[in-house]
Amino acid sequence: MTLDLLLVAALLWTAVQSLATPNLFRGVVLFIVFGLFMALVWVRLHAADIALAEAAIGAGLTGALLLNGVGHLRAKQQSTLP
Amino acid sequence: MRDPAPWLILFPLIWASLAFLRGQGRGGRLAVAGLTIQLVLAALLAEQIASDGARSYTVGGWGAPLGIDLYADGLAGVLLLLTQIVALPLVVYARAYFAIHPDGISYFWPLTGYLLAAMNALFLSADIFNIYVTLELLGLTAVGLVAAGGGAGPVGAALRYLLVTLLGSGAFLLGVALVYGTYGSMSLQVLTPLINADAPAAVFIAAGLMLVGLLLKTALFPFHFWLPPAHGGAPAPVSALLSALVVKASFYLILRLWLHAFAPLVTTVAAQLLGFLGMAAILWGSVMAIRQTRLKMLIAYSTVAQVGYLFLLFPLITDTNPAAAASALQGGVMQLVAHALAKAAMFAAAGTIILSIGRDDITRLGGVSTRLPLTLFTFALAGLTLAGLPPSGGFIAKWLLITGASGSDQWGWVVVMISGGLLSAAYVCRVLRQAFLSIEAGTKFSPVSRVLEWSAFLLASMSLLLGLRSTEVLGLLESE
Amino acid sequence: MKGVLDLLVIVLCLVLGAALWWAMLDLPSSRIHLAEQVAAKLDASGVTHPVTAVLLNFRGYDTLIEVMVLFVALIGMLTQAEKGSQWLSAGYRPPPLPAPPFHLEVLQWLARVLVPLMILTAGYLLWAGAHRAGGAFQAAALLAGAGVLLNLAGLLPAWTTFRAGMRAGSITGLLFFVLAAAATAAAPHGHLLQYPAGWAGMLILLIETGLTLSLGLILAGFFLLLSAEASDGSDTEE
Amino acid sequence: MTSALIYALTGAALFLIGVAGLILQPHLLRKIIGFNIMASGIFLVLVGLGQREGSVDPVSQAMVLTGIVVSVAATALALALARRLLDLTGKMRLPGSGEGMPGKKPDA
Repeated sequence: MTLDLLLVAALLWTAVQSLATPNLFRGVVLFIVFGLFMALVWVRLHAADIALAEAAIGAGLTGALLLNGVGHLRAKQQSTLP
Repeated sequence: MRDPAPWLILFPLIWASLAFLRGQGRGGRLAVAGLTIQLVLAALLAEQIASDGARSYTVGGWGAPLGIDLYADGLAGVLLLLTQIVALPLVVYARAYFAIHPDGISYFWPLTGYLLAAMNALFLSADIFNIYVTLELLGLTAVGLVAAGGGAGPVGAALRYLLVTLLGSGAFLLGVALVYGTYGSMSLQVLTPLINADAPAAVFIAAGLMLVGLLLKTALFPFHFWLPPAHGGAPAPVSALLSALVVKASFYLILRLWLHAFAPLVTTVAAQLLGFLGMAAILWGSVMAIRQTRLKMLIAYSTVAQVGYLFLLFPLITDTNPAAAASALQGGVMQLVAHALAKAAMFAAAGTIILSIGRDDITRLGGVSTRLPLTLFTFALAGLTLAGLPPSGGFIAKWLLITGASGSDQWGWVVVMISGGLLSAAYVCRVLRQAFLSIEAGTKFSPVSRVLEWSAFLLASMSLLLGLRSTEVLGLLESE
Repeated sequence: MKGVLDLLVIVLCLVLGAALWWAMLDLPSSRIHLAEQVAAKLDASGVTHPVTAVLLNFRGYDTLIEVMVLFVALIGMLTQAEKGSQWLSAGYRPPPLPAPPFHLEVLQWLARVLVPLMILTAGYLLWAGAHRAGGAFQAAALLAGAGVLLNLAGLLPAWTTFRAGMRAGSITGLLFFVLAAAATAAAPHGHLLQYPAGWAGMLILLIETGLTLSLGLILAGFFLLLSAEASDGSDTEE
Repeated sequence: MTSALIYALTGAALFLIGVAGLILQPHLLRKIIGFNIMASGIFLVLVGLGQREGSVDPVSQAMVLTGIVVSVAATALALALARRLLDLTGKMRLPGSGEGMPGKKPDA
């Protein structure tokens, strides 16, 4: 139960921070951390299939796609600024 | 084929996949052939429903609640038939349209196939999680079609549409999760008696979430903000498909859940609220339509207004006497059918006009009456249905709705319907008046293919003939 | 005005949250226990892992539509790709890779070791899905992950077009699933996705294999299509 | 209270955090993150309520797997559109339409 409550706190904190932190890159990284905590939660819920999918797709692939988006944004900002 | 139902889903999936294999811009002929077969299948299914009543089909042979069931009653039959009837002339139109204007075709054909598969699957589904999946397929295909228009306007509109549709299906899915958590099943057939027996608070919240999610997707005022840019900015065949059919899919779900599974939960207050939002949609959409400068935006705002009419249904069928409620329900479904046909015709006609003139501007329509008389006639016929003038299908729809309203002593809604009709007449006449002016200097009409003109005319004339053949439609609707 | 509306959204969220919590804490126990029905029918499903049985057999129809959702997202991305002037335009070629700096060399070495392992693991997950956690989606995600890793290590260029071969590869597995569904629906006395007795295990494995390859390509396509422009000189990370 | 129910309650909170982010954050990448958090919240409610009496529920787990795949598809499409918008307008924000919706107004 203690572990569950710690996980819940970690989930809520990373979720709020990934949306609210001013630095976009930090926000995406926190979202990936959120995904990894979600994978742990699925293990706690005896859902190994979802844990695997969440780690690979939710945190991994979605995270990679989002980081890519941040990369494009920065490239664009650098090319428009002198 | 004993059971047409699963084939109505499989066929479009197969031809869409083949069209994708053939590459960009290819597959128009596959689509026409596939849709012809689908039309036959839908007619077959409608006939079976009309003669033997509602049908169910167990996918996988397991049966609910373990498996998923398909279910087709009169309402589903009407919508399935309507979808194929509207889509077939539209794909013929689209082939001719993209032959002249290949920009924005890209993967139109496979996306249209998946769109139709999603719609057919949605109409047939009797499982709320399965409905969620079909909603996602429908939403993503529709967004893909809008985005294919290219340019910052359409892409921005598509992205806004995507975010709205994801928020809507998210709310719907949370509702599904709550219902599943409460009862342990997702099958509507299993859930209906359970909800009737006992509904804890979670189910009320679930119903509210699902309703709001579907309202977002149906673009009822004040959730209409995404619709005009998305429908107005897409290529004409796409606008026609979206305005005529896609918004109807989520409305169908609201109506079906309202009438059956969630019937024990509905309240007069909720029904009156939906009616008021519908009224606001009619007034706001019509006024905005009158103020537009672009023809396709005018038609898109007209969709906002016409969607409002559909929601006038709810105060008339909730806690009213059965005769009035039956008449109102018939009127609502007739309105849905008439609007689908008329709006498809109107967007198609507008697309032809814009192709010919080369720009989308209401003030530059002078000369259309002499150069494109058939297309203008199509537009006028469709306008007749939207304004609800006899003998169109729109007239029958409004007549039945007014009968329902007077039968339940709700005269306020009658005033709304009549003033809405006058407002529609106003924006249609605004276009017609411009079209009858003489050609402006600098306006050139490039020739357009006859297929474009006649396929749109076919749709418009069906919306008119619907008024004369309404008994068949209503008969199918009644079969339980 | 904007501030007031933001506040309204927040207040509505808080109210809904309170209602949800109250309703969930007040929930009676459910009447139907699908888990028991799944367990009872598991022997007839062709696999021994309940989640796979639900995904590919009891509710296989959901999965059929769901893989189409993935595919439609890919088509949506392709419609954008072909429009972009810089992004995936016909003449666009990624610039030649410069001599890799040290960290990239490490990454390349890592990729060469890891990618075969990832492919092997994907195969294992696919096969294991019949009995325990795993299956087509996880395996496909690993395949896509291998693609991402190769791209990051500079060994696999971003995709700038989607040629006929890739189109075929991305749809074949899905089309096989659809055609298998059509075959079951066309069989005498058959229903959509009702596998003939004794064939369920085999068919599910075949369908999952097809799905793994196609979904792997689609998921990799999500990343490789999106990363196209990042490689055109202006490096992104700070 | 079982731990599954605790996760369901957390899921409800995550849903609302995600929805708030999706509606209120003007930046498109944040909106997409908000959508993903919303989806994760729903999945927790689905499995948490399905397993609230302590037994493992393969049906809700399978539905969540379906949901995860659907949300990565939606995320990829949204990012592709956001990318294109960035190329066309230089911003990762939704352009304003003639009349907006409260909270969706052009705010940048």
